[in-house]
Amino acid sequence: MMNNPWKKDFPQLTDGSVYFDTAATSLKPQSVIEAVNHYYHDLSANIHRGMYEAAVITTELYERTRETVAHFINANPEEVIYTRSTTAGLNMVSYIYGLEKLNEGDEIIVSELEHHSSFLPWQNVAKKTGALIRFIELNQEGRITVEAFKKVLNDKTKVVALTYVSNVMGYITPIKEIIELAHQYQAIVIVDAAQAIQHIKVDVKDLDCDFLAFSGHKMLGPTGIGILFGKYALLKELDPMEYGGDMNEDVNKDVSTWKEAPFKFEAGTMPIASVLGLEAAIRYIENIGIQNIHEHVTKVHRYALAQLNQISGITIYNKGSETGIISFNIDNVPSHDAITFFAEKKVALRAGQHCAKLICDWLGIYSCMRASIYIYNTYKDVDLLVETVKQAVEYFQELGF
Amino acid sequence: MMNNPWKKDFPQLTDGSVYFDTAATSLKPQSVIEAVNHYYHDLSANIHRGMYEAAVITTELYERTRETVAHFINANPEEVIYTRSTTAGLNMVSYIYGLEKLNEGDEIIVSELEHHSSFLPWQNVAKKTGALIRFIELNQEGRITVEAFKKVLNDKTKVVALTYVSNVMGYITPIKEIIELAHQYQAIVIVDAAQAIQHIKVDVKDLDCDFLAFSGHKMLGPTGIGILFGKYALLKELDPMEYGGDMNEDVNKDVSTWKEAPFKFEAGTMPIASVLGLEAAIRYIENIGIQNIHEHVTKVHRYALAQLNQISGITIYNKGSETGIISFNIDNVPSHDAITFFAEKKVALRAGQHCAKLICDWLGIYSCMRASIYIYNTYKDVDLLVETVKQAVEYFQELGF
Amino acid sequence: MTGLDNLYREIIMEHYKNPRNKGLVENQDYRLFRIKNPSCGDDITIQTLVVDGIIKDCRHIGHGCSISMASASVLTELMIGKSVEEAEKIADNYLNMVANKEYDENIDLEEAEVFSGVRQFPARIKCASIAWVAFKDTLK
Amino acid sequence: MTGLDNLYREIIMEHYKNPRNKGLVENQDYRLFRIKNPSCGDDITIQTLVVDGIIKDCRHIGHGCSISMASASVLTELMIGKSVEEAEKIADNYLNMVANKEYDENIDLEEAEVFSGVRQFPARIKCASIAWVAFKDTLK
Ligand SMILES: Cc1ncc(COP(=O)(O)O)c(C=O)c1O
Ligand SMILES: Cc1ncc(COP(=O)(O)O)c(C=O)c1O
Repeated sequence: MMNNPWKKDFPQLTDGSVYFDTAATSLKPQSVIEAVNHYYHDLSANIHRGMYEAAVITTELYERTRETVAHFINANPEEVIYTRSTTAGLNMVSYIYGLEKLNEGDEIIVSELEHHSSFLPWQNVAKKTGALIRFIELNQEGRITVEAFKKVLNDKTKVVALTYVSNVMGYITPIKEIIELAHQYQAIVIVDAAQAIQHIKVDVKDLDCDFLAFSGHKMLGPTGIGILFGKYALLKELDPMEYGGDMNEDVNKDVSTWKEAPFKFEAGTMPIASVLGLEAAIRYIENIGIQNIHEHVTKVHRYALAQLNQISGITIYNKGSETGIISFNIDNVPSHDAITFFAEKKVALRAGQHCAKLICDWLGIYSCMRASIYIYNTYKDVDLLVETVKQAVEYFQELGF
Repeated sequence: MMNNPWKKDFPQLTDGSVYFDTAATSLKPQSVIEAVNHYYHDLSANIHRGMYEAAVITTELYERTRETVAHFINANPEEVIYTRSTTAGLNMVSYIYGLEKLNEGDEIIVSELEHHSSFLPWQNVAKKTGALIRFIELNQEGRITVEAFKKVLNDKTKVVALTYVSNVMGYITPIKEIIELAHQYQAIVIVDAAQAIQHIKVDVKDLDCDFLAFSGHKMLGPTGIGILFGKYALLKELDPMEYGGDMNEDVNKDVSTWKEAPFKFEAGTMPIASVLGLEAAIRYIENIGIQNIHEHVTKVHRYALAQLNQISGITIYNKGSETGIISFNIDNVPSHDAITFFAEKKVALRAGQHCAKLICDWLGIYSCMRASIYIYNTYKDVDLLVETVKQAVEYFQELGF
Repeated sequence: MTGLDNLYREIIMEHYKNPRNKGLVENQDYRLFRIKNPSCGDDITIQTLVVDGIIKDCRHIGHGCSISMASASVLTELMIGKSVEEAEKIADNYLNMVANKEYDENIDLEEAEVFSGVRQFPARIKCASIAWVAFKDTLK
Repeated sequence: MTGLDNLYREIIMEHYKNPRNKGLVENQDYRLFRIKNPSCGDDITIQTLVVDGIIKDCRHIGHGCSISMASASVLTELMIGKSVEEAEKIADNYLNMVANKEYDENIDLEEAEVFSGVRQFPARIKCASIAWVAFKDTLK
């Protein structure tokens, strides 16, 4: 632990600052930077349509990445759709499935733990179709439980849209049991895995989820690339959302036809450089092993919690967090006042509602600070965090907050 | 001309191959590669939400790029929406405007010169709303003319979706006159500028277009980023397409509200690295001057055409091309046979339908080859192209094609 | 920590703890404008009564960080009694000052001057601006 | 240009210029499958008549590059008279060969062997495969 073996791979960490904002976006290892660079510097060709060498190589890398992603989440390659981000993927499901299949009176189950990107697309579907949104009652700790899920599940349930890991509380949803129950009612389940994919093994076959989305930039990969997994039987049947180059089979003035999934869902030129960078990110994670990542994060998290628990004058909202996320406030200090103190000390945290206002409402707070831990974080980072928390408490108390 | 002053800025051009496929995707100058690299290597922070230094700098660069783009096309920054690509931008218009505003019997004017990304979204709107698609009759040369446009324009016209420059023919559409006429009928005009932005001055105020879309990757910039310009009065009134993080003002269990344009159209984490790279691309183009680019391309194009015109056994479809695009076939040789010959000689061309099947239908061909010229191309490149065309004609004739 | 001390000046803390003109009144003659900043949870409403081109009353309500709350309080106190024209000039000048843009030092910002420390904290400019932007909208 | 000569072998050109079993028949007993490859403009339909597990007839129509056209012609000639089981084995083996994957050299690909040159042209694998993939679908 003294010598974090991974920290050196992250060139961003050179100015003595410590980074506790992985839940917003992760740092990138050198290998990811180089994969992106390789595309721009050496290839710079479009895919699927070229015959010259750079185009052929690029196409191969692009489709190989699809296989790498599929292997990583235990899907088939034709179930892997490239998107801009988690947000784009979840919206796509709300369009290709939600707006097409739902009707007045149907029910959509969500939770107050949802990120806005998992909740708002379904609020839109509800508004447009007349379907009803139902919230799973969170338990005292703020968790989604199977018991509470059962209470809202019924014959009218058509869609269940839930986060796998909450980006504020860090809890792991018992999603596998929920999916099994939902399927008994012929409801489909859409899993927001944006905060799960970098922390725990995500196995879509084992979960049996219908759709699952995540982003590259939170899992050591580039911005501008996300993955939407969809069960092939669903993808096969559903219409595309976007229309354009490369996704069609035949275009005519009157009617046109589409390629097979996943290609019919990828219109126009996709974020090629970011796709290639995503492969490097997955390779990096696989080389370490997701279990080892989880263990490291858990250790550092425990170490942090043990010390933060000792500090009076702060409130921690998620002591049971399972993925290295710590959400807290300094008592009586608005989070945006507090965060400036941390920024001055070069401790990168995030303050605000974290695009998850419903859980802030549930907690009865306007906003909070969040420290999120990942592989490049060390005990020493935590010591700095803890020390800064202490100083901040003192500073703001003296100011009279 | 002997010493192309820009070629050295493109690190892809080192193995002696010549690149004539800019219309598919352009090469990237070192400054663009470095801007992307700078984000990943030194910043790697998310925008709009962070208080620490990297987050603040990234947010500044991200919003500064919006101003750079706005200045480049003479728009206001709040009229500049970041998208994944031209395709994503054009689809967005078809959703936020087309599907919302059009009704049975309304008419949509397009042309057979459209790229699939400019045509298919409107075919979808027509199918879903009962609106009618009308094609401008192309003139003998395959051009859109104001006269022909007038013949399909009428009181029922609600939307005009046209390409500014055709990616197969290279013609410049008389779009300004068309927009003026369309506005007399209260129709809105959506301009596909994917092949215009890198060749001619695009001035949205002068054109008075309602929407205009283009991609970074065809204008020396990164993949995964596009721009959708929309007139502010329209953007203000229209609903978002995608819902999620960062685009909302207030989220509640029952109803939510959105930020002002353009932010309400940018849901979740956007392709930050590519945005930053796009700014470098625009700077690079502005430094050279779009007029100088156009002159260079025109010179090289004329030089190429003069020689290609001498070769018997090939057919050129667009001798009047104005933007350095040459589409041709070797007589009796399917383009995919021919293209392999060029690939072997390290001459990067493209063969196929170029995502524009309607113009192939119009030309009465299944497919063709396309050479597209840009600033890094030289007379010497052309000599190699011409020589290879000659050899190919001979080779395939000998084979008995 | 000199930077931070520049931000959290005594006057600011005093206004934060004892906000002036807080709470709205029910009166149709007042013009009202509300701004939310969802990423930080700021939510501020400004209410202004203008009679014969003079700001007779200015009130605020909301929640947010100390900078946004204090700047709302300072704003209301400063604006009452000013002409609309003067008020707009002052508001523009203040907004330029906190955004680290050029501003006219001859225009007296009175107590609002204490927010000049915000310039060193680009991420907090919004906090110091939100009430003032809302105020300007009440004058439109 | 030795590579290209490996691709454009005499037999291939011969089939391209004189395609066998070209044109469809109107007969409901035939199974038909069509594949389009829009990026290159290939469009191939294969029609197969199976009686008692034996391929009695196999036909093709379409347009595309010489490799796709010739491979369709070679396919039909090779498959007529084969059992469905044999035919599937041969087709899988052929598809593996052109894709530069492992394949069983003991299975006789007959004239189709000439398409082995495609392996050096990854971008042309699809051209050589399209008819054979369509054929396999007619057997399903
Ligand atoms: C004229 C035209 N429109 C639209 C597009 C689509 O652009 P993109 O693939 O970047 O979405 C292209 C390029 O493929 C084009 O040439
Ligand atoms: C749980 C969760 N879901 C969805 C998202 C949205 O991801 P993105 O912004 O990459 O689209 C995030 C991150 O912001 C998240 O934490």
